[in-house]
Amino acid sequence: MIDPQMFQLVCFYAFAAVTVVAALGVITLRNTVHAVLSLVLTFFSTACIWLLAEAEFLAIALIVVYVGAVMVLFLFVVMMLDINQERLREGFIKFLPVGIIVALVMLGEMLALIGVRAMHEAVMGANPATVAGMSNTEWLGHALYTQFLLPFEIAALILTVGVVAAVVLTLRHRTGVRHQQASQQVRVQPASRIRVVKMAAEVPAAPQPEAGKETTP
Amino acid sequence: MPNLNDILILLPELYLVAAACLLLLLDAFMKAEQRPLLHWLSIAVLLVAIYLVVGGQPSQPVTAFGGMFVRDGVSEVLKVFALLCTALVFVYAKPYLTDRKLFVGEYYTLSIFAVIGIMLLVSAGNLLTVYLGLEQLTLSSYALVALNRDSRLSSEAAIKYFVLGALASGMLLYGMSMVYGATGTLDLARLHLAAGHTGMPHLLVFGLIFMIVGIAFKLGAAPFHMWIPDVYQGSPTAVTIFIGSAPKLAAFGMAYRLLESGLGDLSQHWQLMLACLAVLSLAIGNIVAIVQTNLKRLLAYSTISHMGYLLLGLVNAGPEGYAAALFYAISYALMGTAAFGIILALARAGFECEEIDDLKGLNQRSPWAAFLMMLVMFSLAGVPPLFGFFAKLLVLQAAIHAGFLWLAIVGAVFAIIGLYYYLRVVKVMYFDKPVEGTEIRLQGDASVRLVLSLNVLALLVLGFAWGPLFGWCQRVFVG
Amino acid sequence: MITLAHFIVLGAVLFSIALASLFINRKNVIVLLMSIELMLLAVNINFVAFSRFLGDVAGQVFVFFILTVAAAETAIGLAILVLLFRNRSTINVAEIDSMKG
Amino acid sequence: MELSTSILLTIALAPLVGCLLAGFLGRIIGRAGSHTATILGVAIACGLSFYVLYQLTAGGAPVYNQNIYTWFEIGKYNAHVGFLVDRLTAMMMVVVTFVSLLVHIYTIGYMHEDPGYQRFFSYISLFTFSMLMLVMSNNFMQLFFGWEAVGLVSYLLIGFWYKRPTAIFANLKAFLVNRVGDFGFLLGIAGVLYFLGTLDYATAFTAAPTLVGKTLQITQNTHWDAATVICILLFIGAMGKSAQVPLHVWLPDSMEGPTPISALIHAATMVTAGIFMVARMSPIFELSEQALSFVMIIGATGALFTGLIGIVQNDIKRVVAYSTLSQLGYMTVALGVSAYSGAVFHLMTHAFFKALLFLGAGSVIIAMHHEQDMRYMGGLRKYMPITWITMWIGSLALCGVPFFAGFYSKDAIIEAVGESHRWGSGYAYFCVMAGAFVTALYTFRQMYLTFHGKERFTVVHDHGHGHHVEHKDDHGHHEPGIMHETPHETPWVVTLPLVLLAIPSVLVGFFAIQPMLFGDWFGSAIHINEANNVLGEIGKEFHGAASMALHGFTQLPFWLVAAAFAIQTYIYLFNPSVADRIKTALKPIYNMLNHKYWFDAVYFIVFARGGMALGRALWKGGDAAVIDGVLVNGSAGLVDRIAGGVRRLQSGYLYHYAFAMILGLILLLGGYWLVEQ
Amino acid sequence: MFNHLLSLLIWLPIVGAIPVLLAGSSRPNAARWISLLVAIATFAVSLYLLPQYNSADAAKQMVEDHLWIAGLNVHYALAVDGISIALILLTTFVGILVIVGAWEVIQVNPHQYMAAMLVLEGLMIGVFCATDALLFYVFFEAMLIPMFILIGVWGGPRRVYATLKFFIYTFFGSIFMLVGLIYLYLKAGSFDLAQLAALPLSMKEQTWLFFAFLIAFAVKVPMVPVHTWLPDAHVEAPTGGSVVLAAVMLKIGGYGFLRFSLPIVPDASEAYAWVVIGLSLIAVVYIGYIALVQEDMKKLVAYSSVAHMGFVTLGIFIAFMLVRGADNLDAAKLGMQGAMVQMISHGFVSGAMFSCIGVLYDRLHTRQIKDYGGVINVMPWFGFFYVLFAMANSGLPGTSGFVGEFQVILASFQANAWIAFFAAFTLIIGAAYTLYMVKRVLWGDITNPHVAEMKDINGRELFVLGAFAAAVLVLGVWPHPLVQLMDTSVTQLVTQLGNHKI
Repeated sequence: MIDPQMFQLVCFYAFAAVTVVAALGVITLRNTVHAVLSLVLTFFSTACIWLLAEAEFLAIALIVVYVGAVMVLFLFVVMMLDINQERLREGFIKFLPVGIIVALVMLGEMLALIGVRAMHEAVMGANPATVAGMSNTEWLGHALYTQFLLPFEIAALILTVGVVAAVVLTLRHRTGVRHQQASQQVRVQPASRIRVVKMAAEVPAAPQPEAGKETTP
Repeated sequence: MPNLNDILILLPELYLVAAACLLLLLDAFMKAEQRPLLHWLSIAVLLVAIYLVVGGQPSQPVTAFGGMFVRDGVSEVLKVFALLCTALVFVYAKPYLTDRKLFVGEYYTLSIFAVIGIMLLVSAGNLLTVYLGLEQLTLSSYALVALNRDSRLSSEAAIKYFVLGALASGMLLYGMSMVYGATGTLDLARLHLAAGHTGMPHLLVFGLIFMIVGIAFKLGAAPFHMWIPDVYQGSPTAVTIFIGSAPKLAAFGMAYRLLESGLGDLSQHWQLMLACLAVLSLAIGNIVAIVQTNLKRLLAYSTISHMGYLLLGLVNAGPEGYAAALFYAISYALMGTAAFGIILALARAGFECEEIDDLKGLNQRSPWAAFLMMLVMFSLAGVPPLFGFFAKLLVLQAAIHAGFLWLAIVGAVFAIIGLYYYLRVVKVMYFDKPVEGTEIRLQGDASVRLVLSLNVLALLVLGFAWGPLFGWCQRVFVG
Repeated sequence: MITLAHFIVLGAVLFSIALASLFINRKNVIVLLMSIELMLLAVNINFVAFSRFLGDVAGQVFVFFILTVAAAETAIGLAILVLLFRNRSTINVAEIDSMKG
Repeated sequence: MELSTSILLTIALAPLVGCLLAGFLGRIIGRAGSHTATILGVAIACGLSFYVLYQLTAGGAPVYNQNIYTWFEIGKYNAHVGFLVDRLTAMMMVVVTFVSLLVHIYTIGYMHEDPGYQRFFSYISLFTFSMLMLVMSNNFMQLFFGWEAVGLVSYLLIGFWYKRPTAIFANLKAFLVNRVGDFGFLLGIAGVLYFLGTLDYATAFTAAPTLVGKTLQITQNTHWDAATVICILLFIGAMGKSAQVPLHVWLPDSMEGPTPISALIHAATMVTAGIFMVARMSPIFELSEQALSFVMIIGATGALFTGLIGIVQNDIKRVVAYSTLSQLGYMTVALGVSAYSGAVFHLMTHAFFKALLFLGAGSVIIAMHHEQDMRYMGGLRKYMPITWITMWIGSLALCGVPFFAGFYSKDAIIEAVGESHRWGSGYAYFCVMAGAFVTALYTFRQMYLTFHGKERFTVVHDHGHGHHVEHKDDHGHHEPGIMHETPHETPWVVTLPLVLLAIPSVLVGFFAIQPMLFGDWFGSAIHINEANNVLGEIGKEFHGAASMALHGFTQLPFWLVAAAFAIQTYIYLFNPSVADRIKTALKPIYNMLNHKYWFDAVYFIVFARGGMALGRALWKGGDAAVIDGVLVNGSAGLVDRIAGGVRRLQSGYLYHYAFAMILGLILLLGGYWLVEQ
Repeated sequence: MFNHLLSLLIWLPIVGAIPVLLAGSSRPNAARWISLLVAIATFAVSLYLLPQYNSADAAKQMVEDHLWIAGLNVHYALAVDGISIALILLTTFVGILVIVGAWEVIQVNPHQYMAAMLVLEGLMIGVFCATDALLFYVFFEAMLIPMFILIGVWGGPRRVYATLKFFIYTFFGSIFMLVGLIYLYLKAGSFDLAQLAALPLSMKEQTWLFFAFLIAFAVKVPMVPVHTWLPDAHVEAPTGGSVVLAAVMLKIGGYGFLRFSLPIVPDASEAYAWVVIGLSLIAVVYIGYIALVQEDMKKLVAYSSVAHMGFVTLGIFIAFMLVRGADNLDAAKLGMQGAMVQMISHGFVSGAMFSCIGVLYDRLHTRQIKDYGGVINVMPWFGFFYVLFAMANSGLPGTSGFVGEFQVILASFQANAWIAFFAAFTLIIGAAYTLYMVKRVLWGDITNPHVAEMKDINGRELFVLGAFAAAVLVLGVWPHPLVQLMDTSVTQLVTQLGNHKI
């Protein structure tokens, strides 16, 4: 007989392990493409963990937004830029110990201050959405369009900024590229294309070179 | 549910968003030679926004959207000066942008978007709005820094700014999550109430520390200052001037909202932390500035030190301290605008006027420019009777009153060191001979020169008549 | 039984990994960007967990906004990256040091 | 009849007006105008001084003591400018103005070739004014004013020929040595103010007895008697001004100045200011036996040992200068044995005969065309008889030959010392006695070398008189022993003063000794404790000036003089080679005397060189190395170095920046954690 | 009565600088005449002040008081007492002379030079008038800016080092004072000097404040060991800059002691008077020796300024020993008056000395003593003034230089004979370095052929030197009016010293 809570815990540990391993992969893998894919895995497993916390909407959103859009963008950039993979990982080992120490100190301090023991007492209660009689999505949606309307609008503004910024940074009118412009083609005048040149029938004879001034090349 | 009143409270911001979008559209359909119109329109838009901010200011602090947005005196002051500084920036930037073929509509729209971010940030009543306002500001700034797409330095500055900025906002968010976890609310007003009796005080302080990192980054306080010199130097000067002025007001606003509105009860914790940051900023800013040869970089380090002084006001953690810090932020914004404004006005195509030595003999070539720059430098150094001195006076007073006499003394000592590099600039302008064959004088039309002169002379005038401004700063924190 | 601590520790671990990455990855800007994503993920885990354990919706709404903003941020970040690569033909962090001191 | 303030003011200011006229308008009023103006000024002062003296003695006028104006007034402390005129003052005024007047007249002749003619008159008039302010003062402040002002004029006059390196060295030296004295003097004045609470003479002297028993704390456990400290400090001032050992070194060098001022300032008046001052302060000095002993010993030492130097000098003026030092020593000894009036009496007689000797020497110098070395003179008596005779008169007075003025004053001093029982009076008695012999030795040597014996110069006539024009500004650059024309008697403006000075040199002693020394002529001006009154003792045996002179022939001093006369006559008139033989035989002593006991050399090395070296060490070591080098530039450099180091943290690498942020975060967290623990 | 006289005095020269600047480099003569007129007008106003002032009244007079900054209770408060008036007169007097002195000497941007001078003059007057500590501080610091420009632009070859040193040194000193003032403000709720003087303070507080003030004013005076900026600044400064610096600016240090250290922290001042007295005596002896070996005339006079200013600080702080130790108020007044007279006198004497050196420099463009020698041969009139001022510098009675030193020495003997002993040492060393310089510059035969071509002083120089000479002599012969002018103020100051604050 499997205790559902125990099962949840096992699942949590499993997903958490995958998340951590994948996250480590992100920062250690030599190939950037692999790293990106590893990050995708991290997101996936995190989404699963969120499902355990019954945050279904966000779990799905994470996958849709991140994996579907952001990570693809990453992959696109990685592949677009022709990057020398080997050189980019040089010196990794050298700084690994420092990195590990920093990470461990950081983690130690964080755990010491967070008060893990107290949190260990906090047991997951009933799903608030269910308590409110709504699905998680509905619950979230209600809040989003009432209480959090202003942030929602600001988020829209931020996305606008994102668009404007991305465009202004990357769009360029290259001078060397030829585009077909129909309006100009239509408006063209004959005079601008053909020049009628009148020429004399024969070419005058070239003057004779003077004696003594002739030079050899 | 939001009602019309909420909309009215938000009117300046809404107006500005609409105006920014219109400008964006207008720019898309505008020929290059019509762009000066956009320039003037943008300035007009900002000035109207100032009018809306001041004109519609309620007599009592009000909130909108269920506490998400706060419109009080603090926000009013900050918005007015942020808008004013941005308008000044626009005026100064035009000749520079034109000379460098950067005179594009996006400069204006992104700047205005950034200002909107500032306005939201300083009016935030909720951790979420703080975050969003901040991102609105930061994302626009990233783009502005990289505006000169063909510049190696620009893109380098942008990537540094971006990575570090993202790191900082990551930390800020982490802190916010902890604070949220400890108190169960994102609303700053409720946070203030809940902070006193949380069951997890350590968690709260833990979150606070992470948030301080975010604030310190935005201010540019050491050791979270590393982006400042590179970004100031790498950005086109027209962008540096913007980053160096209005966002400092925003940073103060953010600090005020988070630390006082939200976590005022934890002041005994953050006072000491800010004090440490202040000492480091003063030390690093002032000391490293001494060895700089690049004027923009020098001003960047000077910014770091000034933020140290601003923190001196904040450590007071009382109305007078906030007033002093606010006053300091305003004074710095005006001084920064003026300093970079002069650099902008002296620069021209092919001559950035970025090195200190570029100013050699300025007094002989352009006495007026030299005089203005001298006033700015003395003001930055905090020599009376210029504006900067009184700002320093107030923060020192605030620090001493809060019992941080040692901090004030540290501030005083570093003011001496700081004096050295400001004097060096004056020295180069006045005592050195101009380099033969170079030409250096104020560029731009009469409007630029007039506004610039007014900007600088304001530092002198405010040195005598800083009372009303200080009174305003004091009033907004009382009651 | 899953407790709050589980989530928060996971978040802390991810956060630490991200910070370590910022330091040990000295060559590749893209990895740095990904580290930041990891950091945000850690934050998100915290928010989701707190929201769930506090029974408060605000945390999850916050996550929603973080995801949104992160998307925009990434777009700009990658745009800058592309710009950088165009200008310098490298994204090696160790070579991006023309401004210092 | 009271003395009138306006007369006294006229006396003081008339020379000043002359000085200003000659000084500022000299170019306009010309040479004649200048000397007329100044002589007129001094003549007025002189005439009125005689009148004042007359009023005080015969006219029965009371002592004049009034303030003219307030100099400052702070609480109970005040300083005024005012005059105290009693008989002591009046006598000094007469001596000063009379000698000054004669010197003014003499200068017309002495300086007639000099381009600085007007300037010179201006200076000596200024000196007369300063000296009058000094002697007429009724308070310490004004005394100090006059004291320093005469120093200033002395400085200007010694350096009158400013192109001569020796002259400008001498004037600096004179001023500085005087300043050493003034240093003590000022402290003495400060002490007077401290203990007596006033700068006014009359008040201070009245209060002087309160000094008894007061002490001044020197160190934790040392307390010195107040009166002794004050007196010694004041006397240090006198040592500077009156050239007492060991501050005497400036006086011989001051002979670099023109001869008239040597007569006026460095013989007759200024150098005696110290004597006058101590006499004036007698109410205070009488309170301290120790201080008086000190005064006496210093004076006695000077009287003998500086005289010895005079024997080996070849410069005619220097002989007189050392003689002055010696005579000042006599006066000081007199002060030291409380014979104040004896000192002042000798001061007066000395003023006349020493001025006479200097002016006579000057006359010789004119005749020799500014040759001062006696080795190139000789036999001058036939060329310049007036000078010769008057100088002999002066010399005899100096030597103290009975009936001459010097005899009365000097003999009185010697006797007074003999009478005194003060600690050290035995030594002093020996010194003054031996000094009489020494005086005669150098005096007769000088007379013989100058006026008698063979001519040791040759006259080479050159054509035309353009020579002087060329060398107009160029005194003292002669080929030794070569004269371009025969020496001849100097003009009347020079000889007249000689004659006028010769008269008092003979007579003044005879007529004045009775009232001044043994009568109550000075009245309250000089105060002597009854126990110290040596002159009173001598006075009991005094039966008139003539009998004193006759008695003098039987006394040891006269026979010493006679012996000296005999020796010098033999050596310089009959057997000049003896001088050289003695010189060789007593080589070490000769060397010692010739080097003036090495005072100058030692002072120069210790104070001038040493001071400069110390200054340089402090400058380079203190200011430049420590303060500027280490503290100022050092800290600036340190900041710079730190900046150079710190800037490297800003490496440009993104990961370092991120690391800094993370580190900051860790530190904040760790700090909080530690604090909370 | 027009009661904005002091404001007029302060702002007249500052506002007057604007038309001077506007005259521009193209119309130098206009700039010169305007600035001269402004300076004369200022002097006239300051003279007009004199009869208005009631020297029998100890209270501050001609009070102007407007609330300046309500939020900080800062007042634009001006008032004068006898001491201030004396110093103001000195300032305005010197103000005219430096402008005349610079007339054709300054050829590069004379309008800027003159304008800087006028602004400086106004600010210095402001320092002497301010009765609000913050206002004082503002003037005190603002003064540095025009001086910085004066030395830096028209100075000698090492002017950059000198100006930076000057500015940073002074700023270094004053910033601690600022911290102290803020502290006082927080205790008293006002920057008003009278209120600060009435504020009770513990000994510990007083000690800290005392050293804060000491460092500020010691740099300004300057006292050993923070004097090294002065020689450098003087050497590099143009003549006018040196004159103002020596004649007026240094006085502000002494003035600061009177206005801040004495009334506000009397007990600490008493406890640490020995520090100041010790440093003052060191200034007299140590600096005297250093001055002796200087090769540069300006440096020599600069060092002598340090030594002379030692008498000012000595006179001020000896008062403590006398009031509190010996209970001798009159002697304390004597010392204090001595210090005051010394300040005024040093203003004239040092100003005159620097003007003389300027006269020489204008002709030969060197300040090295060895380049001169025998100047008297070609410049007898100059020689007269030079000797006069040298004598005043070495404290000859009859010149102003004597009065203050005399009074201070007399007063210090009342406190301790040894103090007087070391102070009186100036008589020797002061004469030594001054006259040694005179000997090498003025006397002797001409060795440098350029010296032979030097012309005697012209009418303009005669005016400047003559004015200084008149001041030096009048003050030396009859100091009583000056003493009387300051008497009640000094009395009040000294009386206050007896008030314990603990």
